[in-house]
Amino acid sequence: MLPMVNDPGKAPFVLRLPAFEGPLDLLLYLIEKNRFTLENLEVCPIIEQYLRYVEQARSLDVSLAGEFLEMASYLIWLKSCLLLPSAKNEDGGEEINPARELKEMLQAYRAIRMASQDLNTRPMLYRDRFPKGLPQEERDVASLGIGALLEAISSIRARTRKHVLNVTFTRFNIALMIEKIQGLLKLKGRVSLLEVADARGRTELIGAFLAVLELSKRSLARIIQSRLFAMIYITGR
Amino acid sequence: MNRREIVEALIFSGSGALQVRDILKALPETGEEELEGLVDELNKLYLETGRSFRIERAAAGYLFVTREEFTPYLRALHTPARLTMAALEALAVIAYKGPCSKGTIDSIRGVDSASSLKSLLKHQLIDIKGGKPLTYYTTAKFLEVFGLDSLADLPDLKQFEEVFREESGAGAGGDT
Amino acid sequence: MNRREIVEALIFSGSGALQVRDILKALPETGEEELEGLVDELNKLYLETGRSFRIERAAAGYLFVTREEFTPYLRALHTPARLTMAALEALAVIAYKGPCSKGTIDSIRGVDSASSLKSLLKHQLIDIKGGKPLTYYTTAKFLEVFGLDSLADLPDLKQFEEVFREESGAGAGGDT
Repeated sequence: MLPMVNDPGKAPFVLRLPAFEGPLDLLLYLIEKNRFTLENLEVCPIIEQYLRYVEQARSLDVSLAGEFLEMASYLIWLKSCLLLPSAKNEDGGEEINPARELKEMLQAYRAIRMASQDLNTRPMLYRDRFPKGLPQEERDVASLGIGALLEAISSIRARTRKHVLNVTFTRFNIALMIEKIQGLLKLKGRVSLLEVADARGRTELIGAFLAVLELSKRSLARIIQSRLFAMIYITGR
Repeated sequence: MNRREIVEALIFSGSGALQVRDILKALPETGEEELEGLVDELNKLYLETGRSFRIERAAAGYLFVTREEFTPYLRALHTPARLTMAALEALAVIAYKGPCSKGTIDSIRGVDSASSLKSLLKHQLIDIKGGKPLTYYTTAKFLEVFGLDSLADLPDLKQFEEVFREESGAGAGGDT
Repeated sequence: MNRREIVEALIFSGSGALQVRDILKALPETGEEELEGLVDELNKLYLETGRSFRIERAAAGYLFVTREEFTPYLRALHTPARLTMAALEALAVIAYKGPCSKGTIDSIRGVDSASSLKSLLKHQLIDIKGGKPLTYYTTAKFLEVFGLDSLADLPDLKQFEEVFREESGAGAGGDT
């Protein structure tokens, strides 16, 4: 019943690649698989395996998020640092230590991942139990933040993407559509309804259809359809 | 588990009046009359145990209401102002566009905003400026509610693309 | 009228968790401890009479929720909230690191979090604070949904790091 649990189990890796939340998740998986811990981590074999997996995924045409590739180039850089003698500090000094940077990154991510798993195990409202229903689906003004405004804008955008076209083509701009059809007819003599609508979508198609009806009504064009559901063509008179 | 208590939980968690058919869908093998009987039983039980609420039948469904005797105490509780999503949309347009007419708001939203504007005025989140046409602008209370010092503190719409960008543009991220 | 039942009516009529201080304001001469006692009594009564709900403490207040046993029946009515593991990770970063930018969240998770943030905003678990860059913070609803009284109730993040170190210590011995 937990759709979000991601358990790196026994199935072959290639199939699971998309299941990794990101490169850090994959790295932790590899570290666990090699029975390393962050303390005794041997960076080189992990880098090797990471690069091999990314290569495999690409050769199998598994679509890979950019972050995996970014991490790959970081790891290649890291490896070169480790191989260069200058990067090693003889007396165990701690100035330049890219491997430690990676470890810290993994440690921070792993703590967050555990925290998110902890959240996931808590009884959640709307999943494990439900609050008392409200009389109406409305937002309490006191609970509003900027997020609500932005969401409102996003909802306007999502809705008007259709509505604006609807208004433009079916109500106000039939005249424009008529002009466009007349221009096309002058140019070609015969056009299909789909061409008129530029095959852009249903609303345009409806607009085009209404314009064609109007032209026909004014005896400015002829509508031809060979049989039911066949393509509609328009010719000049 | 008792069917009566399942009915209770269903009505309890529903928003608005829970339609009889929705209850029956969740509880197959129960008839409408039987449901009515179960609700009666629950109400009797609430009365006997001195509960402050009961189930009422309204609009082809059932909903919980508090008993009238408690209303004076509930008045002391400030009833929070509530906004519909439509009102929030109109508010967002006014906040971002600055003073604007109903015509502008309607054309941006693609629907009529009369009742939304009324509700926003009632909650004093916007006010009217005279002129032809009338224009609407956000009030000091709006800033207070949304925790803003001034309208300039609203994130600009480019910033907001970091989250609300069009779905088709979301290609790169591997995170759904 | 019994004070216990007034408390019940108050919490019952609240939307979301009703703040303790709002309850006390509506019921002068009642202390916080007394209130807690009354809520305990109510919950005991609900259990004894087989009610399908109980009162829970969260977000510095009280709210009514259904008992877990009824969830399977309620799922037919409500589409349950589904947060992906990615969204939960982003949520954990925001809850633990406090208000933070998308950049911070992305760099800790190592992936782009745009769609996670969008989904968390939609569920009203987080909200945005203006500024450059925008920052995200967890809402009171987040506390309600996860049954936390305040963010301080979250287990210490250090604790998770510690677990890791302990494991590391144990692992080191066996591996060399």
